[in-house]
Parts: sequence; C-alpha cells; structure tokens
Amino acid sequence: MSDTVKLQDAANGRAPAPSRQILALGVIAVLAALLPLVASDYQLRFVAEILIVGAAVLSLDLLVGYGGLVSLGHATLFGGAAYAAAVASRSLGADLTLMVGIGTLTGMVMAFITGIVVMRTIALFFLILTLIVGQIFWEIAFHWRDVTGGADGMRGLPTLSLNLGVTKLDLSSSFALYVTAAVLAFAAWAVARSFVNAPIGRALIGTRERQLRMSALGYDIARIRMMALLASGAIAGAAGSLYPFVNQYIGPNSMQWTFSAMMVVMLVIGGVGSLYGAFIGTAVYLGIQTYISSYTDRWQLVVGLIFVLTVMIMPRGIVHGVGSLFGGKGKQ
Amino acid sequence: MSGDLLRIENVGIAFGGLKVLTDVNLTVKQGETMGLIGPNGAGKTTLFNIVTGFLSPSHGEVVFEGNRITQTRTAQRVRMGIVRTFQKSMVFPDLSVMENLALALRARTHGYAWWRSGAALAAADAKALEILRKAGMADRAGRVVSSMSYGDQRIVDVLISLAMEPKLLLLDEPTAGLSKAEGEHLIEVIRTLCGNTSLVLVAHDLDIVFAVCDRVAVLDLGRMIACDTPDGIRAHEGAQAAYLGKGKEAVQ
Amino acid sequence: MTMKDAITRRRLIAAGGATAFAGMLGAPLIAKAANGSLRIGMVTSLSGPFAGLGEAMRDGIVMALEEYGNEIAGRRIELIVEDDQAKPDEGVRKFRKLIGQDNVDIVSGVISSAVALAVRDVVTEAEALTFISAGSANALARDAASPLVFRPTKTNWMLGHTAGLWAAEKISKTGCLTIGADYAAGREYIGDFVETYTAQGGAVGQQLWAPLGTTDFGPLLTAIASVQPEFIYSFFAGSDAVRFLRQMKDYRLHEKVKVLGGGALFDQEDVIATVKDAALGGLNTCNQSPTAPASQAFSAAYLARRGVLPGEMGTAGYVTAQVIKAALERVGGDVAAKDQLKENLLALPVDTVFGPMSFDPRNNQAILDIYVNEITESADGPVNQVIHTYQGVQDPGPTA
Amino acid sequence: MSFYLVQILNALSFSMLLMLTGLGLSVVLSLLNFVNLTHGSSFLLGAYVSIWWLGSGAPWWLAFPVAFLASALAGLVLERFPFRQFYTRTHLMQVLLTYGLSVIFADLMRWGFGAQIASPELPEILSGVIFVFDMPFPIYRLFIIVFGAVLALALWFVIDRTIWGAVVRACVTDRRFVETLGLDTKRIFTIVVAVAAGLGGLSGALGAGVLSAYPGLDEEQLILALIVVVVGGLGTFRGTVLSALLLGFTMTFTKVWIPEMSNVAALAIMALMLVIAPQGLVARKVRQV
Repeated sequence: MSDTVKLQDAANGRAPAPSRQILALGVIAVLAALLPLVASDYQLRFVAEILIVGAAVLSLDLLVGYGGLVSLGHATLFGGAAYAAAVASRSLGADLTLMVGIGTLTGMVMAFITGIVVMRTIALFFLILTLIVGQIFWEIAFHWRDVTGGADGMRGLPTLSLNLGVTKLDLSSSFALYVTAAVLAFAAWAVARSFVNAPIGRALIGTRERQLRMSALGYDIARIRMMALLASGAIAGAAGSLYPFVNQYIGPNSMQWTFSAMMVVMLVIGGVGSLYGAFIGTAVYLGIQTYISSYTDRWQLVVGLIFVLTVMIMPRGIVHGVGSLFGGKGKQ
Repeated sequence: MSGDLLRIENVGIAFGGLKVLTDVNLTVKQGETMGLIGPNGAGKTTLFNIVTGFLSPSHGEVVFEGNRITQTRTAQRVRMGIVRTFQKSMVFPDLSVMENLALALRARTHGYAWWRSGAALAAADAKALEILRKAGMADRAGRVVSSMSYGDQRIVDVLISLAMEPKLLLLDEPTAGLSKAEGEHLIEVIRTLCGNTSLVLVAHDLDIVFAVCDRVAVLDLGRMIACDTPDGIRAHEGAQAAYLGKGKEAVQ
Repeated sequence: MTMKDAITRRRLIAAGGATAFAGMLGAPLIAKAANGSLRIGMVTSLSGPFAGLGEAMRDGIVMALEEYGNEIAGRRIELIVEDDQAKPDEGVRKFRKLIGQDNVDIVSGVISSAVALAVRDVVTEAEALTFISAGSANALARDAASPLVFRPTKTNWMLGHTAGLWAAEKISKTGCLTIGADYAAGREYIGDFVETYTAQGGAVGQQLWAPLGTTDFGPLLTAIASVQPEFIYSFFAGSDAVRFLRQMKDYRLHEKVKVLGGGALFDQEDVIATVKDAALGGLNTCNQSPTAPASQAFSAAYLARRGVLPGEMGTAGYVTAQVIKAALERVGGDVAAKDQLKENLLALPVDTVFGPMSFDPRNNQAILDIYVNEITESADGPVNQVIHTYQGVQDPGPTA
Repeated sequence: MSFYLVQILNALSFSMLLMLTGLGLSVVLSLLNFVNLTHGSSFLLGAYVSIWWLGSGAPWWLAFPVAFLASALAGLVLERFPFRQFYTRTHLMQVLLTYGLSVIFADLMRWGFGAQIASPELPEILSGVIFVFDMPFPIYRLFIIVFGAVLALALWFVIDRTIWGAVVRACVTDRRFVETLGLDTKRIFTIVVAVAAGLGGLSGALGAGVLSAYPGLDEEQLILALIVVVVGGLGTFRGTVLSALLLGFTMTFTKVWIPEMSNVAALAIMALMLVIAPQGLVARKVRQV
C-alpha cells in the first residue's frame, strides 16, 4: 500500500502557488517558441512526435496515476483513433479539426467498449484484461486488410490542413506539425489537469485509495472509472489522430500491446501522477531509442537499466527525483 | 409500527456450506442507539454488509423506512440515508482533512462534475468546515490525514460518515485500536454531531456499549440470541453463556 | 581501414562531445560529412523478430565495403547503420534521422515489407537516393513505386509466380495444399502462387492459414496428415519457418509430403542452419542461392567470415553495396547528379552475387534470375542446390 | 475419428506446455504473493541451456536438470537482490521492477546466445512418432504430456499435502509466526523463488523441442503464462491447470475450425472468463471488510 502512496501522492495535485505555475508555463512557452529557431526540420518533427506520444502517455497517467488502473491496452485507443483518422482522410481529406474530432470520438468509443468489459476488474486482473481486449482490437486491425492494409499498414495519406473558411492552411511542414502538436499537447495537459482537479478527479483518487469507502459514501465506482476511461480515451484519441500525418504512415504496431507497455515505461520514467512527467518520460525513452541505438546494439540494455533504476531509486519518476534533489520537494 | 427506521426480517446468509447468519430479526427505531455485540465471527460485520448492500442475503428482507431495500444497490441506499464505517480506518490518507469531508459532501451532488460550479462547491466546503468546527478540528482542516495520529484519523473517519447526514449510521468498531481516553473522546464527538441519527454500534469495549446504547443485541454463531436494554442483557442467561460468561478472553 | 574501424571512430567522435542531448539539438560535431567522403545510411532490424536477419544484412554490406577498401569511385565511404526493430514507426524515424540529421547521401536497407512501405513517402518527399535491400512487398514495384527508390531485390510475386510455374510443370497439377502465415507477405506469396499455378492448369485443394507467430502447428499438421496432399506450397519466415519445418518432421510429414516454399521458408542461414535435415528434400524458389554460379566466391568468403553459408539477407546486404558501387562509378562518384545516376544505372545490368541484375525503367525494380533450389545434403550440411534457373523474371509492375 | 483423437492429443500437449510455463509464475504468486515477470527470461534461459547441452554430446536426459539448475541459480541471485526488497510492495511495483529486469535479461541473452534461432537436437528415443490408427503423433509431445502431468501432480502434492507446503503457505499469512517455530523464513522465500525460476527453466527446456529458442520467445511465453495464471485466479494451482487446459483446447480447435480467427477466438474466450469471473476461475476467498 505504501508504494501506491509513494508512487502516487503527487496525484493529489495540491497545485503549487499560481504565480510559480504561471512562471513555469511562461518559461516553457518561451522555450517552445525558441525551438524552431535552433532545431532542424527533422528535429522539429521528432519533437512533434514526442509531444503527440507524450499526450497519449499523459492520458494513461489519468488511469494509472489517479485511478490506480494500470492498463496494457492503452495503445489501442491511440492507434485505433489513428487508424480511424487515416481511413477517414482518404475520402474526406485531412482537415485538422475533422481529424481531431474523429480521433477523439473513436478514442472515446473504444474506451467505452473496453470499459464495459474491464469495469469489474482491478489490479492484475485489470492489467491482463486490458491486454486481452487490446489484442483483440489489434487482431481486428491486423486482419481487416481492405480497410487497414493489414500488416503493411496505410501510407500515401493526404497532408494535414486546416480549413479557416477563407483559406486553407497547409500543415505538412515540420514547423506546422510541431506547432499543431504543441497546441494539442498543451490542450491535453489542460484538459487532464482540469479533470483531476474537478470533483470527479478527487473522486477518482478516492476510488484508488479506498474503494469500499467510496461505495459506502454512495459513489458509483464503475461510473467514476468509466468517466476516467472516457476522458483518457478522448485525449489519447485526439493525440492518435495526428500520428499518421506526422509519420505519413500508420500500421498495426501502434496498436500492439508492446506499445502499451512502452507507454507504461515512459510514464514511470517520467513520473506517475504528475501529468507533465509524461512528456519528460516520452522524451527520455524516444531519445535513448533514437540516439543511443546509433552507437550500440545494446540500447535495450540501457533502457532496461534506466527503467529498473528508476523503479528502485526514484519510484515516483524523474520529475520527482530531480525535484527532490533540488528543492527537497520530494518529501512532505 | 411507526418509528421503526430499519427492520431486518428473517435474514440468513451462507458462504458455501458455512451458515454465517441464521434467521436474524432486528428492529432499529428512529433516534435510537443500538449496540451490537458478540464474539468474533458471530456475524456482526456480515450483518452490516447486508444492510448496506455489500452482500445480498440468501433469504430474508431488509426494510428501511417501510421500503424493502433488499435488492437496492449500495449507492442508492446511501442516498436513502444508510451510512457505515469500517473496522479498518477508511480515510483517504493522501487527501487533506477538508478534502476527505468534501468527498463525502459532494457524493450526492457534485461527485461526477467536471466543470465545477464554484458556488455549489464553496457551499459544500463551508459545510465541511462547519462540521470540523463542531468536532473541534477546524485548526487541522488543511492537514494531510496520513500525517495525523491514529485517534484523529478515526475521528475523521467518523466525520466523513456524519457529513453524509445519515438517518442510520452503522459504526463498525470505531474505537478499536484506540486508547480508553481516545475512544471516549470519539464517542463524545459522535454524540455531539449525530443529532437525531439512529446509530448501530459494534464495539468490543462493553463498558462503552452499555454506557451509550439504549438497547443491545447479542449475536452468537450467526443467531440473534438476545435483544434488550443493557440491564436486561446483563441479566440474560443465554447472552451470559455465549459471551459474557466466557469472560474477557473472548474479547481479548 | 576497415568498416568496423569507421564505426568505432564514430563512437569515439560521439564520446568526444556529442552527447545524446547535443545530438538532439543540432549535432554540430557530426552534422557535415568530412570533405569528399560519402555517407551511406542503412536501416535494418537489429532488435525484434528479425534481429538475426538484420545482423546478417549489416555484415553483408560491411563485408563488401571492406573488399572495396572503403572507397568507391574515389570517395571514402562512411557507413551508418540504424536499428528499426522491425517496426514501421521506428523505421520512419530512423530514415528521417539519417536524411535530416546525419545528412547521408544514400539510404538503404530494410528487411520488413511494412517498414519499406512506411518509409516510401518519407524518402520520396526528401528526394533521397534509396536502395531497398530486402523489403519485397509487391506494391513497391506497382502503385507505390517512386522515382528515386531502387529495389535491388525480388518482389514477392517473382517467387510465388515461379513456384507456380515449377509446380505445375514438374510436380503435379493436382493434390496441392497451401499453408501460409496469415499476414501481408504470406497472403502475397500464396496468392501469386495460386494465380500462376491455376493459370497453368493446376488445381489447388485446401488452403490453410496460420497466425503470424504460431507456436504450435500441431493442429494444422494433423489436418495435413488427414488430407495427405501430393505437395504443399508454403510461406513462413523466421521462427515460424523453423517451427513449421521442425514440426513437419516431428509428425513425420517431411518424408511423405513434398514442400515447395518461397524464399524465407528455406533461407540458408536463418532457417536451414537451424532445422538442418528437417529441410532436406524441400524445394525453394528464391532470387538467392549459395550455390548459384554468381554466388560461388561470395559464399565461400561468407562461410569463412561467419561460419555459415549466406542466406538471403547476408547476400542482400552485399548486393546492396554492389549496386551502390555500380551506380556511383557510373557517375564518377557524383552522388548529387541523381537523374544522371538513375539513367546510368537503368541503362546497363549490374553483375551481383544474386546473378545479373537489370532494372525495370517503369519502377526501378530489379529484374532477376530466380533459382529453383532443392535442399540436398552437402559437405557443409543441407544446402540450397540450384536445380533450375528462371532467367530475367520481371514483375508485372505498375500495370498489374 | 482418429483425426479428433490426435487433435485432442495436440490440445493436451499444448495445454501442458502452457501449464508448465505458467506453473513457476503461479507458485511464486500463490506462495509469496509476488509477481515475477522475469519468468519468461527463466524460460528462455532454460531453453538455451538445454539446446546447448543437447548439442554438446553429453547424456541427453541431463539437459532438463541442468536447465532447471541454471535458471534456479539465476533465480537465487535475483531473490537476494532486488526481489527481496519488493515482497512487501504492491503488485504494480513488482510488475514494473520485474518487467524492467526482463528487458535487461532479454538483451543480455541476445548478447550471449546470439540472435539466430536455435533448435535442440532431440535424442533418437524422443524423436519418433506413434500412430493413432493411421495418424502420426510425435513421441516428444507424449513425453511433454506425461512429464507435465507428473510434475503438476508432484507439485500439487508438495504444496498441498506436505508439511513443507504448509510452512511456506504459513509464511505469507504470518511470517513472524513461522519464525517463532524456529524456521528461517528468508531461506524459505529464497528456495521458493529459486525453485519457481527453475521450473521456468525446466519448462523452457521442454518447450524448446517444440518452440525452438530465439530473442523474443521470452516475452511471448511470459504473456501466455500471465494470461493463464491470471485467468486461472491469481496463483491458485487448480486455476492455473484449468485455464491452461481451456486456452490450450481453444487455441487448438479454433486452429482446426477457424484458423484465421483462432487468435481472436482464444483471446475472446479468455476475456469472457475474466468478465464472468473477475477474480479468475478459482478465486481465493478474501474478506473484504
């Protein structure tokens, strides 16, 4: 029990003083604005990918960090929405608002289906059942060749654009994709944050810590978890809808359980229950995978070691680990 | 039978072959404080679980304010006014005292709200503060519960339940693990705050039960063997044999 | 200076200053190639299900470059190898990195068809000179063909088609059963085989599919045992192929039923070296054979270097270097003249260890000799022995 | 007729493989309440060790005990550090730690044993077939069925029917009580983890004859084992056997009847089981309040 507490007490999110928060946001905004000046096209696109995957990991944090529900099927929500957007874009064109709308909706529908199946389970049972449900979705995508392209996936997608009524903005450049991803990431963070700070978010924490007491207080546990799943699915879906257009490709890998497991790893490295840690974890993981692997075949060893050390030394993730080094904020 | 808040009629339950409760009848009147005693394994907590809907009885009915609620879901029963506490402390350790109470107060109205309506929430919070003031804990409203003493945690535990404004409050060994003084203080807080609420109190400390309760019911091996005033119970032979007669070792 | 040295040198440069983070933000130290040297990027699978194949491919290209003294058309060659884990998303990221950050002049590699298709739009948009070493999806020769993407290897059709011809002519026109891995490549192999075979008057009986990554073929083999077909046409790759052949032997079916397979099913290094005599008697259509005349010298060198005869991927890595060499020499090392390079490469065939290779001007797809191999016993254990050669097999291309 | 008989044998042998894979995981979960995801690594290690042994020319039957010992030794080391620190942590933390370790081991084994697929050279005595009427069935699979059944029975006997089993079970419920009996609980925990890892290695050695060994097999087996154990009901012995049979028969017969949908069908049935019985097929009664 004490682990859940250690791992997740950041989840209670007693927000830091507003002024400090505004300062932090400001610094991030300035850095984000400066990035395109120094980064190459490739790097901007890489950052865009981090932001998109990071948003999906953040949505997983709603479940893991606040609901205590570790899902191994989260990639399906992300990948399913990505497929839906890619399929729709072929006939409807890739308008940004349309794509995000379709993705969000798909994410929520898939979360709803998953939710109905997994609602009564917790802990390891929840972990395995989400894995199974996710793999069923994956099998469908993998075998529905006419629509999804099967194992080969889909390519040749139209480029992303934004219809502003008077003009149509082309979003295919790395810079445009970066800006789009950044806006999405910020929106995802803001929505998730408002969710956890609202009564529903507090109630979600309640179900994580004292499920019985929550039912004794008259809360409907299943309903709270379902709402968390829906919110999480909506964010993951919105993020997923951009993914095919950043990669110019979407394939069954982005729905597989291994991707779900990778998301959990990213989340834990970054810090469970902090929301923004999701982005840091994603950056660390993708950074290692992309850069270390150029120098050694043993990059998986590096990822594994970092992950195990994180779990053993700072189970609350890099965000808190570094925080306690500098500000002593780790202990209350 | 006006004035009857809760009626338990012929309730029985078995787990596998094990009969945990057999034909239990019990009536709790409006405003009454009822003690429920019996050795370990007598079925006290199981009875609570049936009244609150955590378990369904194999047979028999639970009637609350004249309505049959045997099949009603827990959440619904809570809204009708049946609230319980647990043997183990069931506070939310990582939330502040205030937030613990707020969770309870919001359960009925704003529990699922995402976009908050500030005024309503503020009203709920004001009410939480009011309760804390009555319990003499207003100064600790911002403390994280896990950092408080166990005695205080148990008080918060009970306050959470009282904040629900129950008509019937089931207290499952609220004083377990507390010192004599702490236990008495807790009972004091309950009596101050409960108003017209009917109480059912399970406790191993018989002194407290006999001091506080209007009537006392005795369960043994899943059967209700007596239900009477404290004096009546003291004189009851069956109860003596089943419980008191065995002396304190049954109570530890 | 060997290629391995070049890689080590890179590592030193990295240790010297470019930390991962600096690499992320500009990578100034390795941004520009040293003057006059030429950078080749190769993306292959060094982890995940194709790791063994990827290592072979990497060794193949390194081997060739070492033979060239690390110099082609008077320019020093620097090779950068990246891992795609056999995941398309990862492949896309690595191709972007090679092109956008490492500023390579040529990109190459890829084992999985899915990765090859996934990166198609990326390299096309970047107008990068691309040589796909092994990803053999038919689509890349057809609607997904791209002006600067060359494919010095077969398409799935070329193997399925020739197997169909061979089966109808030399094995039997009846009693055929197909069994394949249920994913894109398996569907293409089996589909193309069936099309040609039936066009040649053959009749296909039962068609079985096994999910990708099937561990237990028992139920399907029992089904085969009860049907008792004349011969089987089959496509599996990697661990699936090993398990299929071994379990065929476990059920004593390898003695009773002829197995005709496509490429990867009887891959010399990946499969036969592992299953050994369980492969004996099998027939295989493939663009590569360790016993093909063009491959003799290479096979010996490869055996000496790695202790096994080369399979398709080791050879593909080597061939990639051969084709790149031919292309560069025909423009005097001027890699910037992409149109000229393409024109010259398409003009004349290249001699490779696959055999003579010319390119189809419609889609830059190699036109290849396809070997029919029979797995027979030899001094080095069971080996793919060429028993027939279909010369100059050309994919139907964009018209299909 | 003989077709279905052999298919039933196929299903049985595959179920036994699943059960063997799940057993070690199940033992640690039921006895120590510890989730050990390095189990897949033990499996692969055992597979590699036995393949190496069978290829070395030494007496073939020793391959199995050797694989057992190798994995058990690895388990022994792991138990000292870092498992021991995680017994009292949540399942979630145990999952994270051991998953991370399994990633490390996967890469180490890839390093040590190479990326190529490896298959064992089975001894003559195990590589024949028997004929059920006219249908062939490999002797090796019969060997797996018999071996698996014997092992399962033996394990059940030790855990359920002997004093040792009782002592270990008592350890989880109340460690201090066992220590007052003069037994070293630390040592008991070590032995259980080592034996469970050894079981993983043993099943890997047995499985290699059917599955071969290659990087990634560890993860594939781990997932199957997890599904079997969890659907069975966390670490109840009967549950593991039941769900292994359920999964084995489903996967076999869906491959016979609807091969293209066999994975979906098998997954759907396992999901259905968890929906119907959210605590697993054989749930341990736990008092909630």
